[in-house]
This record gives sequence, structure tokens and C-alpha cells, in this order.
Amino acid sequence: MARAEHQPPQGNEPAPAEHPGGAHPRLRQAGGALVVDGLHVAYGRSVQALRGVSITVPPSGIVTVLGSNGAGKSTLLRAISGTLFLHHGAVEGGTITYNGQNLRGRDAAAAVRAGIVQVPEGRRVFAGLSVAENLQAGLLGTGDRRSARAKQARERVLELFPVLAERETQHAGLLSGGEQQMLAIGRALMAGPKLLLLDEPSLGLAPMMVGRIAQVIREIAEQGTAVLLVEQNAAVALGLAETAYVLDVGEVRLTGPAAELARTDEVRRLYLGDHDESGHAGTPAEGTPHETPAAATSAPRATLRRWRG
Amino acid sequence: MTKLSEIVLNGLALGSVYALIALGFVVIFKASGVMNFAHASLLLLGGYVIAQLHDELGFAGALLVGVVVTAAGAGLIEMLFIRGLGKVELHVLTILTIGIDILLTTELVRRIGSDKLSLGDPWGAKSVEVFGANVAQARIAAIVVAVVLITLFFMAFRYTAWGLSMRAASEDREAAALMGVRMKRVQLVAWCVAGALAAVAAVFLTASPTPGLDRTTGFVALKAFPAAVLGGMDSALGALIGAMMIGLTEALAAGYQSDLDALGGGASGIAPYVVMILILLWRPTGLLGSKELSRV
Amino acid sequence: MSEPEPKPGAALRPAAPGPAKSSVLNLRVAAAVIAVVVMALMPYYLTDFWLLTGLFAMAAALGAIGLNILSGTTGQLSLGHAFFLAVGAYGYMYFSGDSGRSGTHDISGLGLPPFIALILAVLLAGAVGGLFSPISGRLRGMYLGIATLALVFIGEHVMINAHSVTGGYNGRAAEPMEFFGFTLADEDPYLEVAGVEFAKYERLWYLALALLVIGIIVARNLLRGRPGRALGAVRDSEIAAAVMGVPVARFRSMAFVVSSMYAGLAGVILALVFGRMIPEYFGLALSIDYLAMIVIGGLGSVGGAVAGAVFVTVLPQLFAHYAASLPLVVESGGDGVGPTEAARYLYGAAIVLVLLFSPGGLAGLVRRVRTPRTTPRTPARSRSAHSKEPQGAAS
Amino acid sequence: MKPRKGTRAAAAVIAILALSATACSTKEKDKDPAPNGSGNAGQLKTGAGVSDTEIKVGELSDLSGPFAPLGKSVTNAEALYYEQLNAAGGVCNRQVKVEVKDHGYDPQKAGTAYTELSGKVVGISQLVGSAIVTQLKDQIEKDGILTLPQAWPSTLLGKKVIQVTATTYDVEIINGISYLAKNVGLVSGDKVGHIFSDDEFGANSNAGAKYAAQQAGFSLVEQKIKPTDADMTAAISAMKSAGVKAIIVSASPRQVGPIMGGTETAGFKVPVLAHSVGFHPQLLALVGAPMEARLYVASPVPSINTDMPLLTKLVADYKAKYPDQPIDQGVLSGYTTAAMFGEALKAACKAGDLTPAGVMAAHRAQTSLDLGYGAKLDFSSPDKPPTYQTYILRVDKTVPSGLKTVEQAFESPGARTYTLPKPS
Repeated sequence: MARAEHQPPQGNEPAPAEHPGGAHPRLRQAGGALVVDGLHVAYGRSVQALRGVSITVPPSGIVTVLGSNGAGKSTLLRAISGTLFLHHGAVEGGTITYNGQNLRGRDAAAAVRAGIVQVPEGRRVFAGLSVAENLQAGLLGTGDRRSARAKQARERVLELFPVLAERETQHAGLLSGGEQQMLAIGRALMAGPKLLLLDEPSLGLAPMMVGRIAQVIREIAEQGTAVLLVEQNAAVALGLAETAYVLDVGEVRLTGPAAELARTDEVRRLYLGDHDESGHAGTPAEGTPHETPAAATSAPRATLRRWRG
Repeated sequence: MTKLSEIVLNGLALGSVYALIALGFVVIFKASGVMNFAHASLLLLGGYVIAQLHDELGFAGALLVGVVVTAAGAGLIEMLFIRGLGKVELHVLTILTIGIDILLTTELVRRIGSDKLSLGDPWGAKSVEVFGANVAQARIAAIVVAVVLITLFFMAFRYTAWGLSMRAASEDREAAALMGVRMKRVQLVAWCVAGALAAVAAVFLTASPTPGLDRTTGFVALKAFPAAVLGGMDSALGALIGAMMIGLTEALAAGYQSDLDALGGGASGIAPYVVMILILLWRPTGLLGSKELSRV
Repeated sequence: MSEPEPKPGAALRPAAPGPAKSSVLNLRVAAAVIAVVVMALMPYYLTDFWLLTGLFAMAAALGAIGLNILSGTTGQLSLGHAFFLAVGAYGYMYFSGDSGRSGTHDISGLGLPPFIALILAVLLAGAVGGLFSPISGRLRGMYLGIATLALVFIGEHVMINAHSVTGGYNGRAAEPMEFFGFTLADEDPYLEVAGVEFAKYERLWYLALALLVIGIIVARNLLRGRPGRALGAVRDSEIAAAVMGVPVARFRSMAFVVSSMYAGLAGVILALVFGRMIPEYFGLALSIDYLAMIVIGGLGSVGGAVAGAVFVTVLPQLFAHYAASLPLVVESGGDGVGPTEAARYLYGAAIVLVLLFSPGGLAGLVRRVRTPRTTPRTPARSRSAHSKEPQGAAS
Repeated sequence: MKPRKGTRAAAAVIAILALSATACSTKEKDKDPAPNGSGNAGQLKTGAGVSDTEIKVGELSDLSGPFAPLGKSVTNAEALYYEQLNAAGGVCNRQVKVEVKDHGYDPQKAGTAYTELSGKVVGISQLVGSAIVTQLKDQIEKDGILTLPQAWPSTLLGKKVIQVTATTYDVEIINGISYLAKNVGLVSGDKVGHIFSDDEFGANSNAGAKYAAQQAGFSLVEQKIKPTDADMTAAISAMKSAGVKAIIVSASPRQVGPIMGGTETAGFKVPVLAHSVGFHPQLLALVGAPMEARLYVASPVPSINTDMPLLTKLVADYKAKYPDQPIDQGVLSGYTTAAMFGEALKAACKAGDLTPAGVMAAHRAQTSLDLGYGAKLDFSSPDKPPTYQTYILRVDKTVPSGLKTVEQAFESPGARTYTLPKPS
């Protein structure tokens, strides 16, 4: 597996045309739906959050992006979903295309219209609105709230999450953490996305609930919606995804089929060995190595230090 | 008893007008996070346009144009000044609206000069008897129109895509953006709605038995500040309750002034502020305002 | 005036910032001394009109520094600054004045020596600011802003009704300042220096200048020291500040007290300059003027506050004075844009333009010119307009 | 490079300083233009503001603030008077030149504007706004320049330099109440309402109303309003439930209008007495009918549309000079005030002393000045208004000012028995 070279901050110069590191074009499938190529993102003038990141999400299936806190995972999602500006961030180089349509520099509404919907980290349901209104809000980007398609989407969501049907009139803020996560995913599904972006769906959930959510993600993918899953909980993510990328300090460090990646020493040591990981006790996804010598994680690597960004 | 019912009715009418203004404050605050000090000049703008046009277009036509112009003016302020600033300190946006208010007010005052303009409203000095009290028709009209508009407003807020977008966005801007809500459009509409409400308020502020529109008419918007704040700045229902409280307090303090001599007389002008301070001491974010979520 | 090429010897100089810093510091001190000297010479050249304008500007500068500590540094929006100016002004009049009649009413006073009255008035303003802490401690953001708005209106009502202290609508006369028999008035004793008569305004000029210099130094030391950092931390995030061990509530109310004391001092100077204060002066417009000063000057900067005060105070005077020779401006009373309107337009436009194009105000502009683009202006200083938005830049 | 920059800046500052030193060294001369300039023309003594060809008169007006309507009419009318005075040869062979400063009713601006006039004018023939007069009066007294304010509270009495130009508000309301008592049939024991604004004007008027009510045996129902209020319904409700037989209003047109409209709406059609400063012709369009029926205006001058030679000529001349400007009572007030100042200048010229002190002395020596509108003015006592007389005007939609005189100058018995507030 290739390892990206550390690159100095690019400043305002356009990003180099070639791939700065290890994202291998050979992994790109023909007709790949979402293509992020050589993406550079900065916050303010000096803080480089992404340096030449390239990933590809095929039209179906689950792709995961792993990385520690501050590796740039959320930044990647923000760049795709068009919410960078809300965080003072800007794309400084590279391209983002979906089905050949440019998404770089477009706003969140454009991404939604193109069929990409993100479930934000920490769920972020509209606490003061009822469950039903939250689901309605998921339709706001589509422009039609009363059509048959909207009704269908609603039925699909309630089928997926029966608990939401029971709680329809309740304020979303009163739901449990797991229920809120379901609502957040359900809300995103209302728009009928072709590609669902999930930002740390397992964060802060009880192990039981993590399993449920993982199950739901798999179901969504099986129904034909592509999923880009960003996770710190590598055990869960690698169990779900076909393809995985590892982000570190704003660069793609490792990439490959998830199962293959899960067997590499580096990933085992860095992402699967920590017994504190909440997901550890969770999903017994096949092919995921469980026992990694704890000693391997004892010396934190410099590259995994919390990186401000 | 006649006195009391007269005072209460007038207080409610006053409260209705304040409510129209205060709702504008709340909508703008929810959309852009700013307390809009330029509202005073928008109100004056609406009144001025109606006053200038009612001879030619008749009252209804002038009202329509006035509402549209004021809504457009508010929208223009949003597009030119507020939108581009993005994330800045709360004060900065607030003070920016003060700057805009100074510009717009100066121009309008220069045009109005010493004039007292009639808005050509159809009620004149006619009055009706309600519960044995004589109340100006314009006051009754103010209550009726305010009830209709506020009901429409709440329905729009509850059931339309814009209303849902507004509520979602004021709960969580980023999450709303991720749902594909076009924030710019939602904000623009919010400002326009607030502007339109201000223009309607201008009509009832200047209709008989008040003296017509003059250069100081916009000041009344200042009294809607306490209304919006004591109800909770991000709560439309709170604004409505606050406006009614302020209207009634003011009318009662003025009507029963002789019993309030200890306060030095003329206390009705400051009654709204006293009520507001007391309520804020009790509830620092107003009656129905949401607690600020603090994030580190 | 060409920029010197780096001399060969330059490379040999130690790279340590020590000497360079101190030379910059020396330079700053030198510039400040020159500024003070220039200001001290002004009474020899300025006519009464400009002296008076300058005195207003100096008083405004003190008030603006105070508001800047409150709103700029601590982030507490105050629309009630005029009220604290009034407390200072009437406090001084009450402490220094004698009981007697003014207009149709009896007024009372303590008849203290003026200098003592000045100190007491400043302390009184601070105490009143402290009394406001139950409110300032509980309210945030716009809620605080509108609550302070109430101070202006309620304050005006109290001033008009508290005849015996304020003299009612007519206000009351202020005793001239006096130091050991030397009065800061036109006479008593008559004074002439180098052929220029030193009358009331000339004498007050030096008092105001001295107070302003002290005020600037105190504010700078306050803001650069521990309290300043703590106040900044309170503005940026109260919780973070609390975690860092800053007693948030105490610092919030301390900022109010200090700010009110500055306002009180400004009020005393205004009372001395006017010789008589009427309650109408301390209206909402005055509060807004002060807000405009700190915004135009630059939030959080002492120098900016002074610059903003000068801008806001002097601009209308310039227009009024030179109305006749300005194009597009008709003389007062004519049809078209009069000097007062022109000044209002410029004033409003200045607020809007400064905020749109240089959110750091005049101080930010100067900083940018001085250090062009070397240090990026990080967004750390600007806070979310929406408290609910996430503050962190990345996960 | 930093130190270099700094030294350069310092050098520049010093250079500017040196330049300004040479440019501004005239300060001493500026302050005292012609000290005791002895007689150029005969034995005439001159001082500040008077040259061989010119007499400079100052005016401090409100042309951009709340009193701008009054300020504008007064300023125009004064300009008209001085133009006519100059056309007739001026005073002492000198042309009178007016310097107008606008203070916008801002005490701070008024303060600086005053410094631009003091020492450069022989007197101030217009000073709008009683708050402004109050703010400046100590200074004016010290400078000793005759000043004619456009405000009539009796609290301005008592200073030799400040000449209140007509009946004060309190005396005016005493006269007004006595007229009302006689003409609308109020009897002892009746309740009379007084709605007055919470400022000096209202308070002064209230003092007079209290006295008159007590003299006539009325009980006075008081209602204070804020000068900025526009909604009078609550005040009217209070009056109505108290059952007053008449309402006295001491407030601005902003409030007189709604009071007329509100009482009409409430079916509470009692007579209303207001001051002339509370009337504005534009109210006619809004509440013309009730004003025509029930409004009485107490005024120190007759209606400008009264058939008097002075007034008809004034209206014609004003119309010719300012065809677009409204003709209101401010025009008459401004013109007569300027005339008072003109008479003082003429008297001072005759006495051979055109210094500010001389003008003031000459002015105060006039005990029976007749400007041609009826009232005789006695300026000899600083503690008393020049006249105790009041005209009663009523609404007449057919004339430009909207007012007609219904009662010529009169003085009620209470006018002189009332003790004016003891001046400070």
C-alpha cells in the first residue's frame, strides 16, 4: 500500500494535476458515480485540512473513509455536500464530480438536487420539531412535499424504522440517541438520495444500537443507495464496506478493498486494536479481526496526533 | 367600566400593531440572527410610499404598492448588506443595521420634512361601540387585520415549505442546509415578510385617531423591541404575547396615570421597558425563547 | 523615501526579537509623546470652535474606550452607554453643587470640592454599573442589548423627574473644576500664556488631555494584562473561559463596572465643558453614537476607539463649518441636502462601509496596512452570528 | 525599516506643526475682533460684529431636527425682515448681515455653533428650542449678547441678555382659560382637563393652568404625556371618565391632532384650548372638522391672516420671496422677532453705541414698542415678559395659516396676580 508523502501547504496555488499520493486510479471502477480528485481544502488562510485527496464512490455499495479525530473526514464530507462555507472552509484545488456533474463550489442545495444527502455527525435532528416535521424537512430540498413519490419515501422510511411511526407527533429532542440517529438517517432518506453520506453514525451510541444502525446501513445499500460512510469505529466500518480509505492528516494514506485493508498490520494496529472503541463489542462482522495485540497501540504514532483543523 | 373596556380595547389594538412589528423582528432574527434596527426606517418607508400614492391609486392600491416596496426594500437590505457578511459578531450585524437605518431614515426624513402625511385610510374618525366603549374604527380594523395576518403568518410558518425551512434553519442551520434548504432564499423571504408586516403596521400607526405619518413615526418600532424580547426573540408566539402585554401595559399605565403619580407621571412611555426588565430577570431568554445552546 | 536594501551587516544582527521589539516599543513611545505634545500645543492655535470640538472628541474618546472594553473586548452589547454618561455628569453636579434654586425647583447638592466630586462621580458611575450586574450577569447577546436600551429610557424618565438632583428638564449648572484655588473657567484667575488668553476651554483642554492619556494607558494595561485576556476569553467562549478558571460572572460584571467608570468620566468632562447638562442630551442617539464610534474605530482596540470617537464627533462639525464651500451641499435651511443631512449620510455610510469592507474598523485598516498579509487574519476573532452553529472548523 | 518609517513620521508631524504654527498664529486677533473700536463714523462706539459697512447678527436655529418646521419659517421671515431693513438703508449706514447656524436640536452642536457666533456678532436674533436656550444661557449671559429665543417658558426670564419676546406659556394659558370660562360657559366646580407634555413647555404651562383653575374654582384633571407620544387614546379615556368640561392641551401638533381626532371618535366633544405652538395648518387635512368646531388657540400674536397693514404686507412679501413655503404663525413670529432686534439696533445707533452691550441697553430702554400688530411691548424688566396679552384664534380653513383672530389682545385679571416662577 502506498503511503502519501507529506506535502507542504499549497497556499493559494492551484492543486497539482496529478495525484499527490496514493489514491490509485486502478481502484476506480468504470462509471464510478462520485469522483473526488486531488481535493485541497483549507480553513482560513493557513489551515490545510485536505491535501490532494482522491476517492471514488461507485453507484452502489458502501465505501468507508476511516481516520482518527481531525484526519479530515468531516471536511471531505462537507466539501462534497457543499457546507464548507458554513465553517469558513474553501476548496482550493481539485475536483468533485457526481455522474460527471461538477459539484465543486456548489451549495448544499445543489448536492441534494443531484441526489447526494448527508447525515451530519452528531445526528443534528431538529429538536424542537416533531418527528413527522423532521421527516418533512427531509423533503425540503426536493421541492415536492405532497407528491406520490414523497409519500412513498415516507413509507419506506417508516418501514425501515418502525419506531419513528410510533413517535410521529413527539418532539425529536425527546427521542433517545439511537432513535435520533434513525430519525436523522430517515430524514435524509426522505429526499430519495442516490448517494447517502454518513458522518460517524455510531458515535456515542450504545453497542446494541450500533449493531442496529449497521444493519440499517446494509439494508439501505442493498436497496440500491450508495453509501459513503465516514467512521472512527473501523471495526464497524470495515465490516460493512467493500472499499475503504484511510485518511491521515488530510491525506489518503491507505486504500483498498475493506477486507484486505482490515488484515493489514497498520490498520489492525492503529484502528482495530483499541479496546476503548465503542464499536468493539458491537458488530461481529465477518472478516473483521477481533484480537489485535494491545501492545501494538501502546505507542501512539506521531501521524495520529490530534490535528487541529 | 367603560373606561376600562375602552383602555383594554385600545391596548389590544396597540398590541396588535406592535405584534406586526415584533413578528418582523422575530422572523429576521430567526433567519439571520440579527436584531434589525433598520425596521424603524422600513416602517417609515412603507408609510411614506402609501402616503405618496393614495391619491393616485386609492388606498388599496397604495397599500399594495407600499407593502411590495417595503418588502422589496427589506429584501434588498438582506441581499446587499446582510447576506455577504456571513459569520461575524452579533454586534457587528446589529450595528450594521443601525447604519442602514440612519441612511434610510435620513433620506426619508429629508423628504417628509415637516409634513404630516395622511395615508388615506378609509376609516377616518368614525367609531363603533363595543361593550359600551367608543372605539375608533381604525382600531378595530387594526385588531382584525392583525389577527388575520398573524393567523396567516402562523399557518405559513407551520405548513408551508418556507415555514418549515425557517423553523428547521433556526434550529440547526447546517442540518437544514444538508437537507437542501436554500438558505439564501429562506432568509430573503424572511426579510421580505418582515418588511411587508412593517408596512401594514405603518398604516395602523398613522390612521386616525393618530396624527398621520411624520418623521418620527418610525420610533414606534423601538417599542416593539421589548415586545419581541420579552416573548423570546426566536419565538413567534412569544412575540405575539409580548406585544399584547406591552400594548396593554402602556394603555393601562396611561389611562390610570393619576393613580400612578408616585412614578412621576408620564410613566406609560417607560412601562414597556420596566415590564421587559422584570420578565428578563425572571427568564433571561424571554417567556418562550429557547435557551442558548452553548458550545465550546 | 526608498526602502533601504538589507545591508550586508544586517545578516549579522542577532535574530532574537529582543532589540527589535524594544526599538519598536521606543518608537511607539516616541510617537505617543509627540502626539501628546502636539495635543498640548493645540490651544495656542485652535479657535474656540475647534477647541470645543476637540474637547467633545476627547470626552467621547474616553467614553468610547469604556464601551469598547464592554462591547468590543467582552462582547456584551450595550445600548445604554448614554445612561452611564448621565450618571457621571449628574453625579459630579450633585457632589460639587450647592443646594439652592434652579428654575422653578429646589435642587440639592453636597458642595464638595470639585476634584473630589469628579472622583466620586466616576466611582458612582462604576457602582451603578455594578448594580446592573444582576441583569448583565444573566442576559446574553441581544437580550442584554435590548435590556440596556431600557436603561436609556428609564434613565431619561428618572432624570426628568428627579428635580432635586438633576434640575429636571432644565438640568443644572456644573461647578467649574478647581485645583487649590485655580479655577478651570474664564476668570479666577485671569491667565495669559505667550500672548494667548487661557480661558475656560484652554484650561479644560489640559484637564481632558491628561485624563484621556491616563485613560488610554489604564485601558491598554488592563487589556494587555491578565484581565484583558480573561475578558477576551469570556467573549470567545464563556464555557471555555470557565474551564480555564476565569470567574466568568465576575469578569462580566467587572467589565460593566470599568466601562461605566469610563462613561462616567466622559460625562463629568462634558458637564464641565457644557457648564450645564440637560437630560435630553443623554438619549438613545448618544448611545448609538458611541456604538458607532467603537465599530468605526475597531472593536476591541483602544486606539480604534479614540479614532472612532474623533471621527464621529468631528465629522458633523466639519460639515457644518465648511458647508458653504462643499459641493452638493446646500446651506442649512435651503432645499436639498443640508450639511446636517450630509453628515448623517456620511455617518451612516461610514458605519455600513467599514463593517462591510473592514470589519476590524479603522484599527484593522491600519493593522493591515502596517503588516500586509504576513499574518493571516484567522477567523478566530469572529464569532458565529448563530450561536447554534458549530464553532470548530473541522471534526 | 521600521525605525526609519517612524522617524519619518515624526519628522512629518513636526513639519506640519511648524507649518501650522505660522498659519494659525492669528488666534488672539480672532478672539476679539475690534476691541472698543472707537468712532469711525462720528462718535459711534462699535464692538464685536460691527464693521464700517456691516452689522453681523447671529441666528441659531433648528433646520434639521424636530423643530425644523418652526426654524425654517422663522429663519425665512427674519431674512425677509433684514432684507427690507437693508433695502431701506440698513442701520447706521451699515448693512445687516445674518449668520445662521443650524443646531438640529442637539445641545452639543448648539454649543459649538454658539462659539462660532459669540464674539463675532452683535446679538442673536433667533434661538430655537427652550432646551438649547437653557443649555446656553449661562454662557450667553457671560458674553453679554442680546438674544431673542423662539421659546416662551417663564423659566427663561430673569436674564438681562435673554429677551423672551412675548407672553409666557403660563400667562398665556391663564388668559386662555379665562376666555374659555367666559365663552364656553364653565362654572366654578367644573372639572377641566390638562394634557401636557413632559417637558419644560408643558410644565410651565401647567403652572399657569393650576393657578387659573384655582382662581376660577375649577378642579384640574392632569394628564402627562411624553413629547414623543402619538397615541392619545388612553389620555382621552382618562379625561372622559373624569368628566371634564374642557381640555387644555400643552403639547405639539403631533399630539393636538390625535387629541382632536380621538375626542371626536370617542364622542367626547368638549372644547379644547391649545397654544399656538401646538397648531400646524397641516392638521386641517387630518382633523379639520373637529378643530373647526372645538379648538381655541391662545397666541401671543394675532393670526397672520388678520386684516392689518403690517400683516397683509408681510403675507404678500413673504409669498413673493418664498412662493413654495407655507405661511404659518412661525412666519409672523420670526418677522416680529427680527423687527424687535432691528428696533434695538436702530435705538443703539441713535444712542451712538453699537457694541453688544450698547444694543442690549438700547433694547432694554424701550418700554412701549409697537411693531404694528397691536400689543405694546415693554422690555425694561428682565423678570417680566414684554406683554401679558393674549389673542384667541380659531380655525378658519379659508386662510393660508388656517387661523383667524376671534379675540384681540387682552389681559385677564389673573395674568398679573400670578407669580411668575422665581428665576434662578
